[in-house]
Amino acid sequence: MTLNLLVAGLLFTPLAWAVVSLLIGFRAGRWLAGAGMVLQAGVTLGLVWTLTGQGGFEYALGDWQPPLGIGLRVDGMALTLVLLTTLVASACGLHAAGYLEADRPGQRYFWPLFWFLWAGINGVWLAGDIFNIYVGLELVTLAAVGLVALSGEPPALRAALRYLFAALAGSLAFLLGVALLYGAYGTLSLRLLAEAVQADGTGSAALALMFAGLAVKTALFPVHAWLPPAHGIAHAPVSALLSALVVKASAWVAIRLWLDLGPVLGSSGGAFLMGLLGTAAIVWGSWMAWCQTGLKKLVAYSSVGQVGYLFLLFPLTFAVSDRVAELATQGVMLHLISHALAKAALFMAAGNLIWAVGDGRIVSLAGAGRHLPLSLFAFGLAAVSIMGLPPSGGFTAKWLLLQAAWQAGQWGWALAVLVGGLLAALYVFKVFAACYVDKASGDDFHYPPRRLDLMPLGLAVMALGLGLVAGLPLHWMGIGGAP
Amino acid sequence: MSPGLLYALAGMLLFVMGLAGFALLRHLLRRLMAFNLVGSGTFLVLVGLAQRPDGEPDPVAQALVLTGIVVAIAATALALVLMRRWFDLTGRTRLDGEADE
Amino acid sequence: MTTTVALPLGALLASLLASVVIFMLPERRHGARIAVNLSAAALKLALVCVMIWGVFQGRAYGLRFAVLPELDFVLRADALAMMFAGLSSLLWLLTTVYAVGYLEDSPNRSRFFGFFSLCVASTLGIALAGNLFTFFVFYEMLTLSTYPLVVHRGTPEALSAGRKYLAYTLTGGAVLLLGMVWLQSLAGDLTFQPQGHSQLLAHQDRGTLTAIFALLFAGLAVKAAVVPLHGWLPAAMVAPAPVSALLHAVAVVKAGAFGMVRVLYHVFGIEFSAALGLLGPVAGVAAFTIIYGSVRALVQTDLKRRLAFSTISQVAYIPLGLCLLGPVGTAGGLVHLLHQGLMKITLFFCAGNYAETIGVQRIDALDGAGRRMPATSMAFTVGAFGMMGTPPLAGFVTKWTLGTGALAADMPWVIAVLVASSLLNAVYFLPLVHRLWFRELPGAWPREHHHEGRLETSPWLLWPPLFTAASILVVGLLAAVPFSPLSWAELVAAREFAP
Amino acid sequence: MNGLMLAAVLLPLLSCGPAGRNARWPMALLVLAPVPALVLALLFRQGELALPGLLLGGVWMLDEIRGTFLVLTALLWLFAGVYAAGYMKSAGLRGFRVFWLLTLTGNLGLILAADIAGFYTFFALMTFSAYGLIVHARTRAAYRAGRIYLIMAVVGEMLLLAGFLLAAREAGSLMLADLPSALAGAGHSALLIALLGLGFGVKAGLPLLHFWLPLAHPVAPTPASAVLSGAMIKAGLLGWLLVLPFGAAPEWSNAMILVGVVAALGAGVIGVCQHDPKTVLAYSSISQMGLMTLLVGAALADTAPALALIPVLALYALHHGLAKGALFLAVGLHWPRNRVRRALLWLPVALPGLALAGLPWSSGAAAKLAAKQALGQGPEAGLVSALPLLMSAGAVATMLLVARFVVCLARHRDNGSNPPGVVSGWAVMAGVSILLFWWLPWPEGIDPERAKLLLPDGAKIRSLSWPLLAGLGLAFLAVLAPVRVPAIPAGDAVVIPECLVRWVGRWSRPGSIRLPRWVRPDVRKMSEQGEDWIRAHNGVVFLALLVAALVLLLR
Repeated sequence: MTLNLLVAGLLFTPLAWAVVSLLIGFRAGRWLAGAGMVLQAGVTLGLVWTLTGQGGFEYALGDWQPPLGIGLRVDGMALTLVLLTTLVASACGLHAAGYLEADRPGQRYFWPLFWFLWAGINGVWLAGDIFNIYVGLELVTLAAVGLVALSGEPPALRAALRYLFAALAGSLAFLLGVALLYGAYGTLSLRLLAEAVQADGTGSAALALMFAGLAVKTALFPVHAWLPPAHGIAHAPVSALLSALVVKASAWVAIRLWLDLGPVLGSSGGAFLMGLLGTAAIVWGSWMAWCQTGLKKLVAYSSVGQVGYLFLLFPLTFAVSDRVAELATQGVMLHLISHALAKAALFMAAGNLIWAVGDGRIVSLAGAGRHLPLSLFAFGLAAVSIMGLPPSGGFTAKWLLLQAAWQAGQWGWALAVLVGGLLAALYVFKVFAACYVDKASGDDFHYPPRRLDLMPLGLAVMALGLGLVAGLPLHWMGIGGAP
Repeated sequence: MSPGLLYALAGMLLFVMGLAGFALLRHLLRRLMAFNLVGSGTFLVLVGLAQRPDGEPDPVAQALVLTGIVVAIAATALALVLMRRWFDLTGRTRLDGEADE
Repeated sequence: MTTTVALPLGALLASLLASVVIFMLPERRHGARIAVNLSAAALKLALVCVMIWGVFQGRAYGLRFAVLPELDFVLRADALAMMFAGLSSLLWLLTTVYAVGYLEDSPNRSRFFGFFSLCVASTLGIALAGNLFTFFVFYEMLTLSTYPLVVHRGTPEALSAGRKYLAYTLTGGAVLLLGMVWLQSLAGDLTFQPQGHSQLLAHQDRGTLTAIFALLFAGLAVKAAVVPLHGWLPAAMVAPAPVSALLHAVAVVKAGAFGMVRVLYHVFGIEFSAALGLLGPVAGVAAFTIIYGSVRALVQTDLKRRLAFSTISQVAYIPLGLCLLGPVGTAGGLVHLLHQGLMKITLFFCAGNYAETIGVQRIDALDGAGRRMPATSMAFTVGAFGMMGTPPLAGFVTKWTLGTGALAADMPWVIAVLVASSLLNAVYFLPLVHRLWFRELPGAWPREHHHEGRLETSPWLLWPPLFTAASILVVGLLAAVPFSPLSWAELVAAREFAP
Repeated sequence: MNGLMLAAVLLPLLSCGPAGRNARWPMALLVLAPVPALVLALLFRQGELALPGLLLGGVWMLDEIRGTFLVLTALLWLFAGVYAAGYMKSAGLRGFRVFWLLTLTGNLGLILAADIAGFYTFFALMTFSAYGLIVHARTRAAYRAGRIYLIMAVVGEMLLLAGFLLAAREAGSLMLADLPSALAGAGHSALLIALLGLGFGVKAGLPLLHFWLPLAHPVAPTPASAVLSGAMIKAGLLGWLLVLPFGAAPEWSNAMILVGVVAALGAGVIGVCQHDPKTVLAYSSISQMGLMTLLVGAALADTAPALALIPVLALYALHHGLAKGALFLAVGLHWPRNRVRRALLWLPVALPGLALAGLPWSSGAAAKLAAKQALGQGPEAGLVSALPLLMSAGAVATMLLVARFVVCLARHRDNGSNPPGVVSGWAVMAGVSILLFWWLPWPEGIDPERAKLLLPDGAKIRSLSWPLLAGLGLAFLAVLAPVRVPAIPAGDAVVIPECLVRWVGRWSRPGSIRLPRWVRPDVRKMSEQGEDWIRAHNGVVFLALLVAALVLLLR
């Protein structure tokens, strides 16, 4: 009974909040959001408590058994991500409550879309079958597109439309893959599929379609072009939400599919291709980030680069020893988490900085270092994790990935990881250098409200400290699913 | 060749056509139509492949397609809203042209 | 919490928390900031002194916890760590005093002192780190906290120097990380221990070990400014004088050198390193650096740049000493870690005084400065003669010990390097001293600040160099007494060669 | 005793303390500072003081040789100090005093130090502080002399450092006393002897290491020149006496003798071509040091003469130091306007010079006779057998130099009255050199010979006098038949490296040649264009990815 309440609370109350807040507008929505976040936090903690007590389990929603019902897979990994979502989404929501101007016309859609997004993401983490993953992803996509278009200005609309088209193409490719798998094996459950699949053409084709689709949604190079405009144009807390969570949702689906089906359906060529694209993403994304003149665009391109690391999982878990696979999985998951925390902090801090100097260009930051705003501090702490320097979570993730690459003898990926860190430093310090430029004239610096600084600061500190307590999330993630 | 397979192949064809249109077309509405074509193709594949040996239709497949259609409609609607606003504000029917921002 | 854990942690937190508090303080609260800074520095020095005493008596301090299943965060205070920690704490106090005077009435002091404390916290962390991972954590923290200090002035040169600094050090860090990962995958997490882990490493492939060492060394060499990885150091001269002083004396370059000690002695074990044939190439590189740095220093016209190249040359004595297989050479290398710190910080303090008080930065503008600023010039002279290895100053003790060590290790060519370097040192330092004392001021000073009182400049600026100059003399003169740097270095070195 | 030893070194050091810039009274410290050392040297001949905490473990000691050198040094500095107190103008007085006292500290300390580190420390202190004395005048010539002095000095220091390091390793000890045996038996004793020999040779003014002497002496204030030439260069000799393996390095003997001959005669030739009396005296010092080098060479060959020669060398140093000091101090005198008194003054001025040339009944005669006597004790082999003759040739050269000095001084002198300090300083110095020399404590080895050396027999007087007369004759010839003196610049061969350096400097100046700027592609713009292309063709890119994934996964 408690479990029912917990799961329902996690997945369905956000939908309820979405509908209600559509009716009451932005201002009142804040209060509702606050209440909702408390509830989500409680439910999440309850589930984590349950998990650590009794281990992972499968859960049939409303007691409708699969295949017609919706089966949830509640295991350590999924719940860790749920916890992450609760953290990051709450921070973004709180930030948005202060950051967004309530009187803009499109703003009343923010809370509904926010809650839809949250529900969708939780759905993706917990979904036990591939069709519900599809539904969850679609929900996330549509909400995210709506959030990007929130301001209703032409650039935002263009970015949103690009995003929508790209995401739809990806969704449909994914759906076709689902269809092929269902046609071939007659089941949608990931667990059953993992047992049923054989190395045949249909399965591999399905996997290829799904990966291609997920690659678009994750903005893997070279199908990343939709992301920077979308994340760059959206409001800062929205960008934070999108970069931290939305992109991760599809990436995580790819990871999960690969871990479950890859050993049978995968090929070293495919794994290599994914790794290669990941590397290319790291290099190209970081490089393009450095080329940017707008602060948020820079952070957005940084996301393109950072998701590249996630795809190093493919070569590092295919046809290698269990030890290496474990290390690589841990590394990638840790990277996913620390990047989510750090990138959300980065976007929110960037938003605050833009608020403070009144301009989104990097050169406008000149002199910001003198005022020593907390936002800059938060930006710096988060950047440490993005660059993968110790003691951040990003570093520990890198450490694990490097260990994996080294022990697998695949040194090239290790090199990619290291070079990626250096390239990240390139664009991060571009921002800091700009802050240190001494501006002789005109000091119109508006300190953002303190509470807006708290959210990025909190997340950044978490990202930074994650490296030292990495054992804990890794332990949680190790808690398996149903026996 | 069973009818199911035929459907599936037809669906695949639609999928590829739609995708080609998606890649080649620039007009927003046409791209949306191409997307719908891709969607329809996918649904055809789904129902076509999911035939039970006894010839009975598979209820799961039906349910999936139904859900899929709902999602597709929602997406189409969102796309239309955005396009219309885009057209209202800029008077243009395509996205490319001047650079972003 | 027992003192075992509390002391190292407290020393680390003293500067870490000071930095946080300083960041929080509003810019205009100068008095409070100075109070926080000085009390934290004094507290830290006291804690480190207590630890030094404890370590001398054979007590062990430290803590350890697991970050990952096979990766520990280890803090450990051994004799070597205390050497570096002592230097860092002492010089932090002095440099803080100096910086207070130097940055009087300049903007952004909150930022400056915050990062300054952070930088020192990293240095202490490096000293206390008990394994490569922990070392790396603080090593990178040092890189990050130093950058804001280098670009502090915000001028285009400062920014470009900062870029260069990062390009070098971050790449070095990446290379170091690669070496660490490789080593870890080969042998697991290696805690630093006297005489290294040679038994563990002995059955590994020699080529692999050599490659790992090359990576580790290259990564550390960037910070230690070993030629050809030294490019950032002269550029970083644009930083304010206290920063340069700290950078050159204790923080960055020493971190690299200290890391080399750890890798050579406490990871590989010096005798095993010798068996692997690592010492010859390292000594060669160090020797080349010594000469090259000196030659480059010759042609510099800017005082701080000349000092920077001199640092490149001088720091390389440390790896050179480390490669002289035997307790004497090791002691020579280790003692230079301290001696060079004292000497170089004196020189930079003085260079800062000239720039701040009479606006002189170029060497040819120093004529007659000895008359205007006799105390500063006296300190500078002591530092310069120390660098040349003139007895009875600290530099002589180093050179003598190194030379003796080289002969004990049967590497007499090192003597030639020492002599050539001293010669070059003389060639680029003596003209400076000459200008200070024996030339007349041709006109007015470029930018003269008059200070109230009888002293030639602000007392904040004057006392630190005088103190360090005096200590250069004292550590040289009293090299043979217990607790002198030399005795301590000999103590450390003796443990590395115990049978 | 110990207290006296400490005071001998510390009093000069502590006297450097601050005082008004141009205050006159602290000049009294110059006189006071060497007094404890003098008392120590006159009262004691044995003693040891251990200072274990100092440097690498310090030991100071006093013995026969050190005692003699200490007498010389203390006396010379004392009366030169008296002289300086009167002589120095008020400008830059404080600087002069500080450098004077530091140099003095170094000079006294190095005599007392028995450990390598201590010796080297004081040696360096003396070397570098003397720079301040040399460039005191702040003229171009002073700067040039200072520069060359410093270069030579640093080269010397480095040779010494290397030599000491290697020797200490061989000896396994940090005491100077252990070095000679180590040098004798060492594997690369040749290298060690070369390093230490040349290192001290810079101070002692060996040929080609001597450049600094004729440049530095004329520009330094007169009392400084006196101590430089009288006491400081003896530090080089003392170094040799302390570290070289006497009697155990015959292979070095001939080389050393040859070098000594070149110095003794070559300096004479170059010296007579000079015009400044102080430069002439500087060359005379080189020549005299050459003679001492000669004796050192002889002592290296065999043990028997070595034992006899070492005290003789100390005596020689004592004589030369005192005489040369008196000569230098005389240069700074103002001459009386009265012709008769002027003529009378020539006697005490010239007498120390004649003593250098070996005038019978003078200190020089004592030193030369003692040397010849000691040489007679050894087997006469190689160049050693030619030594008496070579020494006589050296005496001729010395006589010529003295004559040249007198001529130059006569040309340069100016008339006027002298401050009391100058007169008394010079007068006592000359008195000590001429008379008191016989009552000073001599090294034990030749102490009993005093009477014999003071009153030599006829043959010895003849052997002493003929070079003297020959030199005088030559000098008269030169005056009568006015030959043009060839123009040899002071510092002779140093002009060659100087020209070389100037020439290299001119050509190696940072050129104005700049490489043409390469046309760099605008990578950033190209990246942006690439990104735009990807964005515009996102469908195609997606298809390509899809196909690639399909192909690779389907194998």
